[in-house]
Amino acid sequence: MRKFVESIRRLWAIPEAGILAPLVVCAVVFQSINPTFLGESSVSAILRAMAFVGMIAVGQTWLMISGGIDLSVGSVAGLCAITASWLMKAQGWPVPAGIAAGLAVGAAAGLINGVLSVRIGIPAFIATLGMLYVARGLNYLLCKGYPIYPIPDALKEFGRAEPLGLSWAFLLFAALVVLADLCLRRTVYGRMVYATGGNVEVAAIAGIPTTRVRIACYVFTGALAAAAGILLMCQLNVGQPEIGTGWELDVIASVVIGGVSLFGGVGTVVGTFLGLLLMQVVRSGLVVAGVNTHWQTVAVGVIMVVAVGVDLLRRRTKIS
Amino acid sequence: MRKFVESIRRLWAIPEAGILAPLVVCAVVFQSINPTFLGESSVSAILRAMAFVGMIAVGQTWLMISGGIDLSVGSVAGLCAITASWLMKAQGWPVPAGIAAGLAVGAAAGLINGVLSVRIGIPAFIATLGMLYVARGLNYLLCKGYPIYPIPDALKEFGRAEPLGLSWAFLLFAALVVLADLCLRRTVYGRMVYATGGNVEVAAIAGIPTTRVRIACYVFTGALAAAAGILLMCQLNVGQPEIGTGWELDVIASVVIGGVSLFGGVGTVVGTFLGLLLMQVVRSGLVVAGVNTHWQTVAVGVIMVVAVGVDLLRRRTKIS
Amino acid sequence: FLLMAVAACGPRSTGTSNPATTKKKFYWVQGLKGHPVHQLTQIAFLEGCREFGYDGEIIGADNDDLSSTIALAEQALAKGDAAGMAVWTGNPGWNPFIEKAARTGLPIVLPHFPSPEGSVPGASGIISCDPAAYAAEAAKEIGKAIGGKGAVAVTQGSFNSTENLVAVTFAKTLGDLYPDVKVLEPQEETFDAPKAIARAVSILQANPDVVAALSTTGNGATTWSGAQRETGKSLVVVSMDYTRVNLDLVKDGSIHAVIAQPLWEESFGAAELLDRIVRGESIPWWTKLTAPFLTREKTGPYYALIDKVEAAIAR
Amino acid sequence: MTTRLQDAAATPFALEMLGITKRFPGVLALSDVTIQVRRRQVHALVGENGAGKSTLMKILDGVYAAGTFQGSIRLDGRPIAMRSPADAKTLGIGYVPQEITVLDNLTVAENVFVGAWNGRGARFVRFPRLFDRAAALLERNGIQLDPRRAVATLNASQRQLVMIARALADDPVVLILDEATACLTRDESRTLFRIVERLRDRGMTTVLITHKLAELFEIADRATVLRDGTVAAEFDRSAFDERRIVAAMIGRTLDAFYPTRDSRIGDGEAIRVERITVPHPHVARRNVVEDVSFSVWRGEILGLGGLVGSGRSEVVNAIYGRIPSRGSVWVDGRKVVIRNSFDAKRHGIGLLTEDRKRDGLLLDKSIRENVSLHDLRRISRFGIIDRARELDAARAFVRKLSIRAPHVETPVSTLSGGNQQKVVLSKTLFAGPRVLLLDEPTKGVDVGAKYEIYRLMMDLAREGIAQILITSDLPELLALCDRFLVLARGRVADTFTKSEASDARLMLAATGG
Ligand SMILES: Nc1ncnc2c1ncn2[C@@H]1O[C@H](COP(=O)(O)OP(=O)(O)OP(=O)(O)O)[C@@H](O)[C@H]1O
Ligand SMILES: Nc1ncnc2c1ncn2[C@@H]1O[C@H](COP(=O)(O)OP(=O)(O)OP(=O)(O)O)[C@@H](O)[C@H]1O
Ligand SMILES: [Mg+2]
Ligand SMILES: [Mg+2]
Repeated sequence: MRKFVESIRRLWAIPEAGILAPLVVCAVVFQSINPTFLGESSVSAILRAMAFVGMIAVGQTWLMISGGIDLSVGSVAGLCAITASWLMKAQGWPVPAGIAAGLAVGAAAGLINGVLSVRIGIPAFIATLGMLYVARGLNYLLCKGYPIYPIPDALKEFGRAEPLGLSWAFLLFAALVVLADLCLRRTVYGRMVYATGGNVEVAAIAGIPTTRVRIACYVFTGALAAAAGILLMCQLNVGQPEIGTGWELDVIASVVIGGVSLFGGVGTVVGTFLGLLLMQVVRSGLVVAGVNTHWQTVAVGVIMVVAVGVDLLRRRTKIS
Repeated sequence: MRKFVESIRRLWAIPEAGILAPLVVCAVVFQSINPTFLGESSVSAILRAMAFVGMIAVGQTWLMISGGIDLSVGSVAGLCAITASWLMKAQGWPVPAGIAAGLAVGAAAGLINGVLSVRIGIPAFIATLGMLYVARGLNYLLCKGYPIYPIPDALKEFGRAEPLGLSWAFLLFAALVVLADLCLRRTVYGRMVYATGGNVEVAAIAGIPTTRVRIACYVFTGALAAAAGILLMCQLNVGQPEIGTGWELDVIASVVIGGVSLFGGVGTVVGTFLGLLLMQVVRSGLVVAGVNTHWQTVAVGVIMVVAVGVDLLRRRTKIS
Repeated sequence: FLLMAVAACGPRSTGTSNPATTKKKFYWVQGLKGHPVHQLTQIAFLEGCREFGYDGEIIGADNDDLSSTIALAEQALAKGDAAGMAVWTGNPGWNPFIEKAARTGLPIVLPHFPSPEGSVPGASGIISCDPAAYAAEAAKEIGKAIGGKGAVAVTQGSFNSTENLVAVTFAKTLGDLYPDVKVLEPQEETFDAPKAIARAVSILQANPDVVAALSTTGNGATTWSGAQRETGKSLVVVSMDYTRVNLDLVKDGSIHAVIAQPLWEESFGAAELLDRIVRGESIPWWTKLTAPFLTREKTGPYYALIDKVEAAIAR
Repeated sequence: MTTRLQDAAATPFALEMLGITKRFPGVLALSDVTIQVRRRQVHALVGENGAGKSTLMKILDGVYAAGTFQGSIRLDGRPIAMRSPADAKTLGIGYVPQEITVLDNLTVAENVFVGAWNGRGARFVRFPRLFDRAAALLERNGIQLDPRRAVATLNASQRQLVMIARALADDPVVLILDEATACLTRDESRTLFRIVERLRDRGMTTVLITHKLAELFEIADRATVLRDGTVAAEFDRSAFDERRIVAAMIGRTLDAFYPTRDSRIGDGEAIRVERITVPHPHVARRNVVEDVSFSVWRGEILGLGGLVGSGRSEVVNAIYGRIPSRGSVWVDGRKVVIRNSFDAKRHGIGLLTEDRKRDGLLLDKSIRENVSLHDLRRISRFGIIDRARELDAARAFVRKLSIRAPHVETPVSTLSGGNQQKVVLSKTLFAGPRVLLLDEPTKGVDVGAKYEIYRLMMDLAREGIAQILITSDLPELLALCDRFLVLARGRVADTFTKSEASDARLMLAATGG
């Protein structure tokens, strides 16, 4: 018994425990209400649904740790999906070229965001909100609001494939999480990102090319938004102009729930992953538990706040 | 000539000039493209359209200067409109009681936001995003998605009245702007808001009741969101559950364009007013100028960024 | 009926002399302007305007916030060149705007959204199908397809009067006809595809006896075909809107049918109604159209219509 | 009641802190500390970095509320318990904290009277009156600042003056100065002491924390020495003796305050700057630094002298590429282009900034992560960080500079001010610069550690590293530097070698006489 208490206490000391605890509690509660909750197809649906917003959240994690923020991610994801599918369908580009172009558009949007906010000094909130509008406008200019359909068969196959019972999008996302987490924790580059977000002046004095680091995070986020948009397009089998609408708040919410500070310098990719998982578990769990659809909306809000509250509690108990 | 240059230079030194300049340029451009732009009915349409988001933006200005932020404003506006109309229609409450209840709900939502973020320490972004979901859920629980209609005739009359060729909503908003601006600049309370947003610890040491000041700003914003929702309900003559959807970004964009810092301590209500005006002039002007809808979206994004860029430029020019 | 619609695009009653007024513009006011279904209606309306000798103009914001679309519409009307206006709304929130515009003598027609006579002061009439009718038809068809047993899931894109009406009528009709069928409470589908699919999967998870699904929104086809793929279940799915994607899903058997709201007819018809009012004719309050239930065999002509719209958009 | 009042009047102590014990996780900051401060005295509190001085004063100011520590506090014999700094303020305790805390976006006047702009209870702020009152207060206390100026445009020492004015604005009964003189020049410190003396004569009691022992002799009536959270010794003015005080502080005797230079200046120019000019950040056509040229030889220490605001910090920041400037720089005989700090570091220049809170440290990060920041390449292989090497590096510096901390993983925000300063120094040295720009390197550092830093500077000089030193501690400047360059209003006023140097010459040049 004492050993158990001790191991609980030790778990509680892990930085990500604050978010893990509500996650486990939610999963257990939903499972006991409806034992099919942790069934295979349900779990795989949860994981698959995370992939798209999740990829962007990884980029946003880096970006927010470096001190930036990007509200245009959803809009850019939509633009890139449409650009890629439009090039392939209307312009007859081959698949790899179309995808590369889509990713390039995402990276370019990130670059513009970065230059505007870091070099020119326009608050990131406004620079990227501007980009949100610009990307959405361009998206609809390209496709006139009409879904681009059909997309090449190869992509359709790719989007429908179920490797390991999951999806390519999820596997790519999972690989990204591992890689991005390692990079952030272990590499010089990751350290530069933390330092830059912690205090730009201090980082600059240390000879860290802060401008480049910060802009790179924007580019990285833009490219990941593009990837998410294109992967969703493959899965839906159609270039939907609505792809990405409203993702910005979802992304930021997951990242913040996962422990990233809005002021930069703090957070981990694993935390973000847990934040994403929590949000998705809650969303699916409430349906499985048979909660009324409007109460679900209420519950999502409440659980979000409670989860962050638990994390706060953990950080406070550690100090005393 | 030299005098002219001199007076221009002096204008440029006013803090709000950075946003005034793009505003004037936009108005002149649209007017020259389409001379009906500054016609009476067009101007009054612009002013009227500003009132609702504008009221909330005034609250958000105070709140952001005090160091907070509220993402739930749109959702709370919707909830309060529905609560007030539901109480009056389904529960037969008299008009003043219904409206008072609606405002009270808004203030309560603000209070909860304030307590969660200021006292408990949950990041404002998450606390108010949670409230966004909760308010939206409650809204649909009340009305099940059906518009609440008709609303009492008195409100209908009120919503339709055109005092001074404008609307009561706009006049209330205008009065609010004047009052809130004066309070912020001139009263002890206003200066406390600046001090609290500038550096909470210093303000606390100076004996300013920072917790109370910060929570009050949340309550104020919540009540104004309620007022905006209820006024829009009067104008639309129906308790529309969609009222307020997506307002949060509009509100924050106007406030930031008007010169309020996301980190607190800086900004004015007049700045916010000009920010709102700029956004509305651009939106209306692009339509009047006959620009394609999607290009309008692009242009809104671009002008937003350029306006803030000009303001930056102003701040960088040195005094001579 | 569809043939009629396609035919309506060809030359028709040419006898109409130009209206006496100098105002020759019909406005089409519609929020969420870029929505593909809305675009289809816009093209139909513009075609109608051309047909009857008017300029058509589309007014609307990209979002579905009615105050911004109203602001835009007020500005357009301020130009003073309107001969008629069609307002795409079922929302009483528009009433003050409509009433005010009507006071200037402007003929106003409301396409698509049914509402009782007198509920929209100032409007001359509505033109639409009856959602209750197609909801009842969907109930009959689904009940038949599932053999009167099992549970049926219902998802709504959002909760608004029309979608609520469809969901309620559907549940009632199905319950009356097939008492053994359980109709689940409607769930919000949301407009984000991954979230919608995950939610549909969860519904299936929680209710293993679901054998059919009705979505009261056009995205439902993608949502429920995705959910079927992920769970490996096979359901009788009925969704809205005849987009090419949805027609293909019907054709390849992923979903059972889509309900074809007479979008083209009502939009084209709105221009016709306006023209009739301008020429002094009187029109009935509700010009009622039907909404065909498109199973695999019936999709053919709609591809032709889509081709036509796509060609128009490409222009 | 009357008897109690009489009792109160009978105690000779304005302030007593009795048996104070304060713990932080892993640290016993204060252990049973008792100090008694006589009325109308200036009581000095001295001790090594991390001895617990600031903690004791924070308790006195209510920053650590009653109940979070053990022991009692009496003011004029009456026990008091404070829940917040606001309570302390009401009781007449004025506190100038060690760290600079100002409201950047408000004016000087609003900062000075923060929270009570127009007296308590007023609803409106009448700015003209506020500015007049502030001007009067500043004038009375000999502080030269424009009350209308935004604090954001002030430099570190001017901010410090704003904080002092703020504490004085309330006519405190007890004034706490926690290293308030750390970044003031001797002139400014003297002005401050004149104010303190004047107020003392009117009944004010002062607690002064300082690492500049000379100030003890100048003004203190009594001194308490803290060591490792306990009272090590107490001295009356009559018993002041530098050696004994230092011995009580560091637990051993120090033979000299400044090490003697034991190496020769190398040959070869390490750095040369020519006609460096820094435009004013806000005013067109005005320069804060104008046409400053000099060179430093390998192993040489150049002292930059001047008053506050003379542009010394601007010179080194311009060389380091942190602020826009004109002029040219040669390093090791080669002309280099420095557009930003990255370039400066690449050319072997290192900078220690004057405001450690603003741009010295990653406050939330550990000592380890701060120390390694300046040369991540050294502790990594193929871009991957080698934890072991990083730890070794951090531990080496903790030992070398005797940084007092529970662990190298301790977040630097919990270190005492002086120990934070040592971390800043460590991280600057970790990059192995060949030219070192030191802007107030001993700010807030205790005597023992100061000596360590001086020794380190001498070691660096021996290794041939060129150093430029800015310090507001005049004796320190005179003792350490080989050559001097005095700035006055952004221009070179005088330049001379160690043999020609004197207090008087330096001050004369600085004041532009
Ligand atoms: N918030 C805190 N959490 C943990 N430890 C702390 C905290 N504040 C201070 N300490 C520790 O308490 C001890 C005393 O610190 P304090 O700041 O009082 O020293 P000081 O005498 O003022 O030193 P200096 O001369 O360097 O300013 C130090 O060991 C410090 O690390
Ligand atoms: N951010 C700023 N905005 C406006 N003026 C500034 C700013 N920073 C410095 N100055 C002005 O530039 C001049 C030089 O300041 P600097 O900090 O170089 O002085 P210094 O000699 O280093 O003094 P010290 O370091 O002792 O404070 C001063 O007049 C100062 O007021
Ligand atoms: Mg200290
Ligand atoms: Mg300086």
